[in-house]
Amino acid sequence: MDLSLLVNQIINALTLGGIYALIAVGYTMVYGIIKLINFAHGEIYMMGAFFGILLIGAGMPFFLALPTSMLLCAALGVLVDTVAYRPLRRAPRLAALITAIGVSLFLQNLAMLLWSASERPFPNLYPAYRIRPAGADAQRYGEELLSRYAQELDRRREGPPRIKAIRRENGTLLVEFRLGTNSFEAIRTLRQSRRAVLAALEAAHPGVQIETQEESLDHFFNRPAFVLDLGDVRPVEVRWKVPFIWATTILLMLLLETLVQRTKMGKAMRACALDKDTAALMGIDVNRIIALTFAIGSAMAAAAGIMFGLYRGSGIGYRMGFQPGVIAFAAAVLGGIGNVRGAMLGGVVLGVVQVISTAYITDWLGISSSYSFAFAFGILILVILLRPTGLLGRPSAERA
Amino acid sequence: MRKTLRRSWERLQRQNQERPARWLGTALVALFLFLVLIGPFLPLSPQYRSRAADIFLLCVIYSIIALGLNSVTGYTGLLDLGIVAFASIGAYTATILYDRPWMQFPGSFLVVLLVGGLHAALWGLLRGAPTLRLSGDYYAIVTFAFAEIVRIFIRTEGWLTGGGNGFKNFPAINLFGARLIEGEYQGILKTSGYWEYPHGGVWHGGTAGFYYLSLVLLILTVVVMYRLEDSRTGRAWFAMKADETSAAACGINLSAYKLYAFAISAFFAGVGGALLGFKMNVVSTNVFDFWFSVVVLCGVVLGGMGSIPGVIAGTFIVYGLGELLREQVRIGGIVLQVDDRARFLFFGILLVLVMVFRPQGLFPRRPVEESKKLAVEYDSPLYRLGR
Amino acid sequence: MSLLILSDVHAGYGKMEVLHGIDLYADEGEIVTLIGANGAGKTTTLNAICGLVRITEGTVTFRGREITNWPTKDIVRLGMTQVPEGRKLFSELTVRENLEMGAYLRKDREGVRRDMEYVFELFPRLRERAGQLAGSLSGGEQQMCAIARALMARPQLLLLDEPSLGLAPLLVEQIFEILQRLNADGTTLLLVEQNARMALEIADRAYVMETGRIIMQGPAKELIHDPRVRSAYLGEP
Amino acid sequence: MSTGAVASHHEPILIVEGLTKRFGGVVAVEEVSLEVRRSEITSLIGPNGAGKTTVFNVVSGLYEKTAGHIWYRLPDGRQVDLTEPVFDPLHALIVSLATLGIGALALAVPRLRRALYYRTRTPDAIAGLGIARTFQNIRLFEDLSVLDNVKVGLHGRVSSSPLDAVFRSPRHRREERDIEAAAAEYLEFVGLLHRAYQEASSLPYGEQRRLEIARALATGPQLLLLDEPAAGMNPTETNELIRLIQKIRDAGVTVFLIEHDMRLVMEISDHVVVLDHGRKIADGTPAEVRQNPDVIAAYLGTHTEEASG
Repeated sequence: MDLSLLVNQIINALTLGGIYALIAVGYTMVYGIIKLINFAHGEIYMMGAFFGILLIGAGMPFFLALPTSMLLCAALGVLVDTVAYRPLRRAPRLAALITAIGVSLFLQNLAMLLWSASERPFPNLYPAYRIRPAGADAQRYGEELLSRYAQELDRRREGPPRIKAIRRENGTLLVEFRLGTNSFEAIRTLRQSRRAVLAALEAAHPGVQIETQEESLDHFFNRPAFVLDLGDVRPVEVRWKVPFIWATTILLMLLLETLVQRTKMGKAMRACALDKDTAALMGIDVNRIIALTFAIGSAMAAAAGIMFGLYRGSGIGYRMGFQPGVIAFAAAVLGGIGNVRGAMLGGVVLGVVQVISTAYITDWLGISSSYSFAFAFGILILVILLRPTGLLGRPSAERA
Repeated sequence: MRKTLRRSWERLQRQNQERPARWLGTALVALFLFLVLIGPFLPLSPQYRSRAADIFLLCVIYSIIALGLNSVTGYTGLLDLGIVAFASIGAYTATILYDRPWMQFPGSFLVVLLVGGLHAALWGLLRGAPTLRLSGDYYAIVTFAFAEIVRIFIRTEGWLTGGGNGFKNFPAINLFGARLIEGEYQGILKTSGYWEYPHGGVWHGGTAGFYYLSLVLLILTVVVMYRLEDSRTGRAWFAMKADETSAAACGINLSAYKLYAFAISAFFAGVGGALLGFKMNVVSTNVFDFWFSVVVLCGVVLGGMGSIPGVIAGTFIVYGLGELLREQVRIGGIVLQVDDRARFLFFGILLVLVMVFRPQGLFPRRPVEESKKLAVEYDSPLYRLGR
Repeated sequence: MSLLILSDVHAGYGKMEVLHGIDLYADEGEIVTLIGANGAGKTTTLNAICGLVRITEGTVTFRGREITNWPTKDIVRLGMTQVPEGRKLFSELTVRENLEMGAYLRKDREGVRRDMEYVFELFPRLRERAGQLAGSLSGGEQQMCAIARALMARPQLLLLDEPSLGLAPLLVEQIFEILQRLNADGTTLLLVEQNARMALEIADRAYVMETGRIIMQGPAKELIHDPRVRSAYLGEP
Repeated sequence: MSTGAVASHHEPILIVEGLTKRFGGVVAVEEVSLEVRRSEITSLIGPNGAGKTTVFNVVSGLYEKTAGHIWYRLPDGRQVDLTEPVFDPLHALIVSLATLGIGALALAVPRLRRALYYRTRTPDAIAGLGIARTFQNIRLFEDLSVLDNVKVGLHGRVSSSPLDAVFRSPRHRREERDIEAAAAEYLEFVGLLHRAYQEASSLPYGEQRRLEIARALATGPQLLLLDEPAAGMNPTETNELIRLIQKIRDAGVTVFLIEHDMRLVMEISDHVVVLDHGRKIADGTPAEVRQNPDVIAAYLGTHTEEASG
């Protein structure tokens, strides 16, 4: 077995698991408090990813876009609850579930109408290019080439792909575009400038042998954070975004855990989940607590959506919420639905199961790797049949 | 004593039958039935006529599937989110079988439909057996997960099912010598062949023969469903839906009656799925996906769960509306057309609105049965107090 | 003016009317008890007062304001709270958290801390168990916790639904002593009890309910000697 | 009481022996033994939470016992233990299906067969043995008609299958006729015939109680369990109910009831059993029970000091 592959898969699994866990938390909280499988939750996750890329595309820095998108999704979650679910609080559970499917359909297709049916890449977080002279006369005319290049770009500074900064750095030119610039436009601008610069240089010094190389620079997230040298065939390179995603996920989970366990609001939430009438007798505004639950769950899902986009770098589309949504729900059930810690655990477990089954189990069984999702569903069915209370759920001693 | 009982009983039945006639409703129903009956021959221009025929045919086929779904979701109250599993099992079984050389005998088409239905019913039982104790949400999730597993299987096992692209180009459908659907295949057209109207015009993707066969099957389904409803079985289902505990206390074997419902539901969904496959001349997981289940469910819920006319009306509304939304609308020089996938947007809004404002559906089941004229003989052998 | 006044209250669940016109009042500083058979509508009366059951006709007035069908949280804010039948503790929250929930609407941290001390003094057992899940308490401790939780809202009027239910006689006695002490400290009590004798002994006035109606009322000391009450509710022939 | 000449008529039909039921760690019923005798009215009383309904739920198959036996005398004179597991063919079929046929192999091995395919009788099986019940909080099929509610009660006494229904076989038609007639007769018995075609939920409270009794009678019971039949009734309705219960008893159905209304209990019971905290504390005629100091202390109400002293 290839050890470096295995390590890669484990890193992959844990990252994916963290994302599932973030989504699963929303399912489990909503289920815990109003006993509704919020089918639209996967769509909130999708919306979160879209809000994220749109905000970044509009020039908002990543670290501002993340919380803003979370806030927007929180508002969306509350809106969905108020409009679609609140009128059905006392209605049969089936009615609410069907409504949730309706909301899911609605959001999915709204996203498609608003943002087209094709998948989008995650925006380039650091649209910067390093320009280096090359060719036989690079030594002699390099400096001149770069100055002309800088002038040319400066002239285009106000044009559509807005240039943020042009800097000379030991023999190269560093061009930074404004955040959100799509790389196609940036490269086109660079190419046009190069053509002009080379033409001018050729006119000034006939017969000059010079070229330029434009190299796209990576955002810090895409640079290797550390390299695991396993003494095996090839070392495993871990990019910064992986520890970032892990840290953010853990931070959000800790925040949530503190909120639910320590604050008055969290206690009120747990009280409502246990007994709404009695909670009302304490003076708790039950509807507001439910709205708050939706808000928190939706914000978590939005964070998950952005993390997913960051991790994959692509795949933001109106259908992206469906499968992670289902797997995250499975994770919530696996952990014991209604149990926040269970959802975290379940998410990680299912992430691992999915990646490992894709990589190894299907191979070992001699079946196609497309069965890896079937494994997740199979586990969901088994858990429901054998231990509906989940891994961390407590069997309740009910008395009729 | 018996005589007074008989008199009061008969008076009661008479009273119950004296309902005010509702002319408008009756007229609308009659008009609807008439339109369905002349489905392929609506008096429209040739281009719209075949389009309308197509929509009617789809609605008729989907109604069969919806009635199948209704026998679980409407009668026993268990939410089934995976009816697509049975429709696709039926469709694949029937089309794979029909391709076999030894399946070429008169009436073989009916045989493959039946086998498709039975195969689906078998899986209905297999899925149902372990889930008998589940209720509500958990049952719904299992049905959903099962359907996804079926879909993944179909997509993966290409040697059997054609994989992601599915099957195309089935042989001509030949029923006792009558050709129901031509086998010719025109370019990338999803529909099979074409059918020339006797008086000019062409219908791509259907024939009058196929339409009436489907209609007859729908009518059979309706008859079966009505007969089941009005029987010991139907009462058991409605009782379970209302209250499982007291249904059991009345001597109803919950497991047995759930299994009946699962098998019946899967059977009709399988037959409908098979018809649908032949109609479109293609079976693939692009057609049989999760949203297939959702839209069928949408029709059932919209019409009114548990009500046979409601389910059919709901299905016609949902699919009719869905197909109409595909049409271009010209107002002056502007061409309006709803994006194909965006039709689901309307389904979403529709589902939410119906659930919020009319949770029982548009045409809910009337709770109190019409009295039947049974020649009641008193001193029934079942009337006994004490042993 | 009386603290709480119900006039001609009709209420019920769905289509079923349970209360057919209840007239009742409680003055400041009183212990008023409501006795009657099971299913007479005592719990429904309390829930109707608290806004948990819809009132279809009639009015409830509390501290001079009409609170008919107000949202429960607003009624609680006005200074009334209920110890529900069967305790209804938040079983997966600790005892301390349950008490904090009782003080949910209060903003004065210092006052809440003082009141927490006060209830721990009233029920020393709860101090020992403050960190335990409420579901793990014994029946008597649960009842104490439920009362303590209600007290944390610092109510003017406390509604108690069957506080003696399922408790051993000794514990019942303790609970009733505490109720009297609370009353002495200034809380008005409306007490629903099956244990009619104990209720009548500590109450100032009493109402007797039967099938959704008040059939008798008067000072508790008089009712306790009423032959009808004695035969129907005190188990004397 | 049950000795000598009247024994055959007043023989015990139900003997509960050392019944214990725990939920998790909570003991709901502990070591309860009691007898219900044929053609009598036996009442089970006690404070809330004493475990009365739990006893009913175990007898009617809703709960599994923790320990003890419930002996029941069938109409043919055989005696069976209701709590003992029996072979369940449908369950065997389901397990076989669910395990893709592998489970069927276990049928061949007696020990495995016992472990896998023997189950405690389900409520419907117990109803089939002639024990019917009503519920504390009325549980009608609310959106079915009154007549259909009673027809559902007759379910277990006919046998046509879904196929019979689809093909309208002679058996189906004969049975439907019989069911209709019998349902009408049961409705007449409880005085609800005039309501036959109304929605069950539209009936007034007292009539809903009676409809529930009619539905239970329709299952053809020899033992009828009534769980707080008078709860929420006004005195007039209670009086009618007393007459109805006596009429049922006189028709030969044994009645076992839970009730809080002491007037009803004392007026119609032949025998009263008192539970408190899951234990039986007294047993006897109404007059005996009324005098019992433990009962007065635990339930009928008196000062605690007097009771403990």
